[in-house]
Amino acid sequence: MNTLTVTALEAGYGNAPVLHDFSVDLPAGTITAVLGANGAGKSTLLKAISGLVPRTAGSVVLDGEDVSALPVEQLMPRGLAHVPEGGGIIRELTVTENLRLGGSWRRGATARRTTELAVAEVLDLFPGLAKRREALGHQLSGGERQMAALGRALVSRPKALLLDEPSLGLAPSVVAQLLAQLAQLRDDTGLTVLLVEQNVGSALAIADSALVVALGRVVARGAASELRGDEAIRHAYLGY
Amino acid sequence: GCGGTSGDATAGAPGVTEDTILLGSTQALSGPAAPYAAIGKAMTAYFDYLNEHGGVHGRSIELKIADDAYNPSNTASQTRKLVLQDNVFAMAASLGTPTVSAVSDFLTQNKVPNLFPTSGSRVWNQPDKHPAAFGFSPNYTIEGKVLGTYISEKFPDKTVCFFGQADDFGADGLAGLEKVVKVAQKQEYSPANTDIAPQIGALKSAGCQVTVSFTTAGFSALTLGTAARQDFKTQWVFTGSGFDIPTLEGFLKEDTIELTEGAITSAYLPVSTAADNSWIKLFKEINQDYNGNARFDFNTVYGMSVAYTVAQALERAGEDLTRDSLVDAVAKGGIRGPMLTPFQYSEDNHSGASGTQVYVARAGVLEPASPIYTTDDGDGDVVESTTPPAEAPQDGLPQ
Amino acid sequence: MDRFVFLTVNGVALGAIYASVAIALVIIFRTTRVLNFAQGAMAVASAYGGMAVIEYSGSYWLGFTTALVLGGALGAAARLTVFRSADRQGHLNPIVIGIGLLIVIESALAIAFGPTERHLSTAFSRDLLHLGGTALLSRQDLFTLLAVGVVMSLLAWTLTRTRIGLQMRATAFNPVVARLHGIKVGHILTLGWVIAGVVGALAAMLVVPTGLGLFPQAMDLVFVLGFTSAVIGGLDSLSGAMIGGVATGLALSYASGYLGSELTYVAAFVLLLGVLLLKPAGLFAGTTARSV
Amino acid sequence: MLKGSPDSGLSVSGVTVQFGGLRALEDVTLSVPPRSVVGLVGPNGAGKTTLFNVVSGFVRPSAGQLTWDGHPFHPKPRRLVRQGIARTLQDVGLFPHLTAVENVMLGRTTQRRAGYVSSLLGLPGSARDERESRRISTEGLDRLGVAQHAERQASALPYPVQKRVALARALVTRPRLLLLDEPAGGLGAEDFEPLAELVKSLPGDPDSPCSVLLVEHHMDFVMGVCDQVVVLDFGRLVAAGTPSEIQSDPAVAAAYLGIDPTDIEVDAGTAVTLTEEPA
Amino acid sequence: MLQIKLVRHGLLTLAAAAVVALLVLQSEDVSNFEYIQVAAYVCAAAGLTLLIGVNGQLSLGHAALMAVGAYSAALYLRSGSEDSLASAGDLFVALLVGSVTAAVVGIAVGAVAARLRGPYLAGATLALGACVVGVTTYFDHLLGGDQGLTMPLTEVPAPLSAALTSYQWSALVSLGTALLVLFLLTNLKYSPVGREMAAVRDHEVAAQLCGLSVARVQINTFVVSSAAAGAGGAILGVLYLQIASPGAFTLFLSIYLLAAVVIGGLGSMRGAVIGTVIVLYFGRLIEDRVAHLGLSTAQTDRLAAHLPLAAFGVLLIVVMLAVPGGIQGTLGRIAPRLLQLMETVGGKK
Ligand SMILES: Nc1ncnc2c1ncn2[C@@H]1O[C@H](COP(=O)(O)OP(=O)(O)OP(=O)(O)O)[C@@H](O)[C@H]1O
Ligand SMILES: Nc1ncnc2c1ncn2[C@@H]1O[C@H](COP(=O)(O)OP(=O)(O)OP(=O)(O)O)[C@@H](O)[C@H]1O
Ligand SMILES: [Mg+2]
Ligand SMILES: [Mg+2]
Repeated sequence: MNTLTVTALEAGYGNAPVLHDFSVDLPAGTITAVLGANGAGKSTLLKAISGLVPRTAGSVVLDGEDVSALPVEQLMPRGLAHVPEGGGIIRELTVTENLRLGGSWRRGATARRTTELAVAEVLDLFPGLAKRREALGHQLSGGERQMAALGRALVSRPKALLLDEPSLGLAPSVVAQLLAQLAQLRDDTGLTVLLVEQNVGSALAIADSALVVALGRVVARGAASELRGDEAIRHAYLGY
Repeated sequence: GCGGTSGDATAGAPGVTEDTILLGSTQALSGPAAPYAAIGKAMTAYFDYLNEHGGVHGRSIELKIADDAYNPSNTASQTRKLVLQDNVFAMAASLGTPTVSAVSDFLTQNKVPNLFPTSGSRVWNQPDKHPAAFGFSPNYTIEGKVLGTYISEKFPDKTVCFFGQADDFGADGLAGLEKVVKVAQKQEYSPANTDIAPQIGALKSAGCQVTVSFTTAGFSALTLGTAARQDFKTQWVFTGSGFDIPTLEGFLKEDTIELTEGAITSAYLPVSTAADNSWIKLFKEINQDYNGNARFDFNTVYGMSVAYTVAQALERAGEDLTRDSLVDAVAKGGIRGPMLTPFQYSEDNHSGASGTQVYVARAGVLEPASPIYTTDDGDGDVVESTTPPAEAPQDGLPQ
Repeated sequence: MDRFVFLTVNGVALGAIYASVAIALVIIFRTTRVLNFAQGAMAVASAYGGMAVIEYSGSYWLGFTTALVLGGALGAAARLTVFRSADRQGHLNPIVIGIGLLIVIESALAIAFGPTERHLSTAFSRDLLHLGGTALLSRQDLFTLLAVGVVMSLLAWTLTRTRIGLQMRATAFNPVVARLHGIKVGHILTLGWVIAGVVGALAAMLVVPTGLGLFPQAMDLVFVLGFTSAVIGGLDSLSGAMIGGVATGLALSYASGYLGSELTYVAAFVLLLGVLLLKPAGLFAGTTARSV
Repeated sequence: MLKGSPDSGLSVSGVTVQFGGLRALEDVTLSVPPRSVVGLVGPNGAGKTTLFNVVSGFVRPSAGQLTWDGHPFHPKPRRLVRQGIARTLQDVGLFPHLTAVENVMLGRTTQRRAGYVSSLLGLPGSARDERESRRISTEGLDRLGVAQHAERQASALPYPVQKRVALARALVTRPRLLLLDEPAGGLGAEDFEPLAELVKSLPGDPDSPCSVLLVEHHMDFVMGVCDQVVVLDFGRLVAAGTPSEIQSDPAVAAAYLGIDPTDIEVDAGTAVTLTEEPA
Repeated sequence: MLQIKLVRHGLLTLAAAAVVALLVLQSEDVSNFEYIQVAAYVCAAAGLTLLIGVNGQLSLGHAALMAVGAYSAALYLRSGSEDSLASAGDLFVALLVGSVTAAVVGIAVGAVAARLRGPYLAGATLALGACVVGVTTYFDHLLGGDQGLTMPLTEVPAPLSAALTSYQWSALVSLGTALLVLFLLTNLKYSPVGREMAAVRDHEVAAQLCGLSVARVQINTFVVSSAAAGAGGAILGVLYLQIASPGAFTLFLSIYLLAAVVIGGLGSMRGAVIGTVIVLYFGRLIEDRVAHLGLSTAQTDRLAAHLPLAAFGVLLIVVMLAVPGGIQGTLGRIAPRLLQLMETVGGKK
């Protein structure tokens, strides 16, 4: 079954459409990489799915439920987490508070405990972050911010995760670690990921399938391994 | 509406026609000084009464009130509008010292009579510089001298202190007081700061036995309340304009009688609680019939009194009304009205009335405690007034 | 010495009042990043409601409660009407909108209740209590200190220790990210306004009886001093607002007592400058932001 | 090469920086010789940007000295360009409401001759000054291939163009040392090549030769352009040498490249190899 | 480019001056008197526009700087012989004195302001604005306390006295000064100096890395802005109020100036003019409309007294909600579209 199904999506800013007839299926427990040049519309795709950019047509189905009409704030409780470009760490909150934010939508008696547990897990996952848990967001280095942002999304225990260039500004070791952990989460918990990356090689290494975007349209899609081997696509769209 | 009057110069003077006289006045209808708006209303009420009873020389008086919110910038523009656009004949009882000061040069330049600004300042008495401006109430220096005289007779050996607003109001009052008695301790307050506890505390520690307070009504109430709270017992002496019992009642409510008991004040007009006074009777009737039975307090008495006096000046100026004839009529002297003492108007004195009477508050009513005194704002003696106050005319119309 | 003690106590009692205004401003600022210039006017409007109920029913506490409820309602109403879109428009538009609202409210109050001062009673007696011979504070002063202290602690606890508090802070700093995390930003903002409205109304109920009484502009200058207090404390800090309020109260009391009443605002200004020159983001500012 | 002992470049010795309880840099010593490109690499939070902040005067070290042009150096951000050092920021740092060319013109602030008076009065002298500055700035944009965006507002430019405008702004100051903080961050692979060419050409530039200190996480970029590479980890300098020496240093591999089979999975290893594969 | 811009707005200023002269000569005394106020506010609003819009520093205390202008002009004029008229020369010097003194005060305020950001700056300047009354009362022997300092009237210079009424003369001087201020500030805004102000507003760190001293740029801007406010204050005091008194320079004046700047459209000198005119005239127009609703005075006088002000408040809110970018920005956005619309409509015909 698909965790996330996006069908015939059209979206843009003001009266400038960016995405055209965009469809993508995310089977449960898979990682799908979205590749493409700067300005191709990758970030816009994620924003349109989570509702940050208004959709003019098409539908988004999350875990069997049509969420196209729901406002942004109702998606995280339904299992969709979006880590925006740059991470969106709140500069004035501490690392721990930022992480707790990922669980602040939970209500009820066990909410607090569940969140604290998830926060602890994330700090285990990123030991670098654990050392800086009382630091404010603005004090963090670029890489620490990315880790905190990903960690915060994980605290919500999402079914589907939209990740926008998580490797931006990260050291190779961290990128490797991060992606490895993503793959691990997919395998262990069945997490479904839509991963936007400039870092084509790394992305394809962990992705199950991938699509290539140009000018707001899907120009190629397939299993990650196929795309990795496809010389023509590599030259035309991936720039190496 | 005043549409018909402007520019119609049949009678030779701006704002005057066969059957109307247009007067202008700037008042604080909005903003923090808006409580004084009652003065303008009382003036209008008196003119309505007058107009219904024949007006002045067959002309009815229209009073155009413009709101300046007690901001001199607005006074400047509103007064120009009244003079240049509406062509008012004269200005009557505009409110405030800083506000009217901002237009006195303009009015003089345009030869517009500036009758009776509502202010106890001495600045209106400058016949050389402002030949068409006349004060109304006794200035605060006169009041200070009278109160000082009373204190020196009644409480000869007590420590006398002073509490006043940190501007000319307080300074002029203190100047008058100091001409007569020695002041042991002086404290000032700024109207922008309602915490006067430090000042009252200082007066208390100075051991003040008699405290003269030149405060506006709100601050008089605050003074009494703060002193009571600090257990500061003194003989209070208040300036008349800040000690009108109905006004204080608005602030002090059920504590009014207790807190005001025994306090001394002075008055230059019949006090609003003097039920038997002929003027008060007249004004109460007018208040009932023409002013929607508004709260009958100092402002009401003041407004009607000044309106009466303006009407009297117009009456005396005669049938052929011009600005010069109005100024001459006032400067000639002889105008009286409800004022307890005569005005001092002459060619070279444009200050208003010259004296006041001392009162004591007893059970929420002001009772006379001295003869009527007069003096000047210089070094002249404080003497008993020789002319008794005028009675209100039977018909309430200016003589 | 006696005078010093007297002025100090007087300053603290005054300061508690400025602190309550400061807290109201800080709450809105912390949750919406809006400086609400209509805060004072809204508080006065609530106090008028309270006064009307006290006059009608004769019960102070009924009126007091009414004022607080009204304050909350006005806060919600302001946020849901004129300030609705203001969240998204930088910090200047809301200031102008606040000024417009201030003018409208004050005029409306003058129309409804007249421009003259109205009497507003206090919860407790304002007569000074004698403690070992010297009279320092009244029951009402104690009530003020207690009320402001309780409100401050309650709010501080809510903001730092609860889920809603975290949501409020996240919303203030980054509404988009907050929405992504399932926070109903609109509701949170409204909640901030409601709380500020209630605290503002409390401030008005405490401050008005100490002044000339209730009139439409009764809180104008108190607002300026409350704002000063909030800035001294650091606009993001509730305890800062409290300390800032007391510091302002003391500065005013000393200036008025030792130098002259006309210098009170100058004293507030000098205090503010002094603090800001040493700590440009207020006494309780967090660590200075990393800029690069 | 104006004054001092011209060929001594920048050197940093024994620099330590403390933020509260966190030691961001500890006894770091390195130098940037003239006409060289030095790469500064290390894991996130290692202190690379902090070191830049020390060199550009935003952070005062608690210990250590700097020398520049053979003189002891106490940097202040606003004096930097006058002393021949330019810096780009990790987050681009353009003036969003100004146009691209205005952004670059601000790089020439220190050459402005027109003062307040002539600016107030709009005197012709100031207009001439302005024309000259605009010409130079447009050339600067052209050198980076973005002259066609000159009149667009900076905030509306695509990210790669913004990065180039920022670089142009740094270059028009005619620096002798350029500090580049993640110049390739966020750029697609297609933009790497021209950027690398540019950076490589700077030390040999005939009219204003300029050495470069750069922080970058894209290892292929770093290896391609740098003469020397310095590795920081937890604020400490752990290795320095030529790119090939660094790549073969096992400590570096563990600390930075993440090739440590014991705690990272096979997939991750592949990821790293892949990043290194092209170029 | 730049030169064209400079020449263009030099010409524009001349054209505006001609229009203004015609307007003044055509107008009644009352209108001319109001132009003086408009001119005074425009000067201050233009200065505030530079400060807020171009440099990004907020001031809620510009009325205090206007007060400095008014008082210093008053002190200068009163230093001459007491009762005589002030000559045209004295008048110009007084305006200059007002402007320069305010600029000097602006150095001190600006030095403090340069350390503060956003709401902290707002708080500090608001508190500054609240000091005017205190300072004038405390130094009442010098500044006349609550009543202020009256000023000598100014005379129309002899060669013009036959042709101009004193109001026309005052309006010409005031509006001329305002145009000069607008001209100078516009020059500054489009000069390298103006660009540096904008750079500091947009990104302080990057500005430093371009070799700018953020504090110095901010202080300089504050000084220029104060000088403009001082000129406005001097005009208001000398030519409009003919008195310098604290009641005219309240917090509300500062706030009205801010409203004018924001309503007009931040950062645009034309916006400052439009905003001022709206705040002054449109506000008054509504007030007059409301005042003429024919509310009977007896029962509804409270309504009649306060409705105009309420209407003004509503105006501020409505303008801000309808055109959040300010009028000038909206005109800028609408005008090309209107043109386009007209073209397409024309094309179809
Ligand atoms: N807020 C915005 N307003 C208007 N247009 C925008 C906005 N954000 C992005 N765009 C435009 O939408 C298009 C797609 O942008 P998007 O950010 O989705 O690209 P991307 O593929 O994520 O690129 P990058 O790799 O640089 O992040 C671009 O042409 C961009 O200019
Ligand atoms: N102003 C500051 N206050 C507190 N901590 C700081 C500050 N600046 C940096 N740090 C801390 O110092 C450490 C080094 O930060 P720095 O930004 O130099 O790292 P970096 O090497 O540039 O990392 P990245 O590659 O992720 O950008 C980090 O842990 C960061 O949180
Ligand atoms: Mg993107
Ligand atoms: Mg960094």
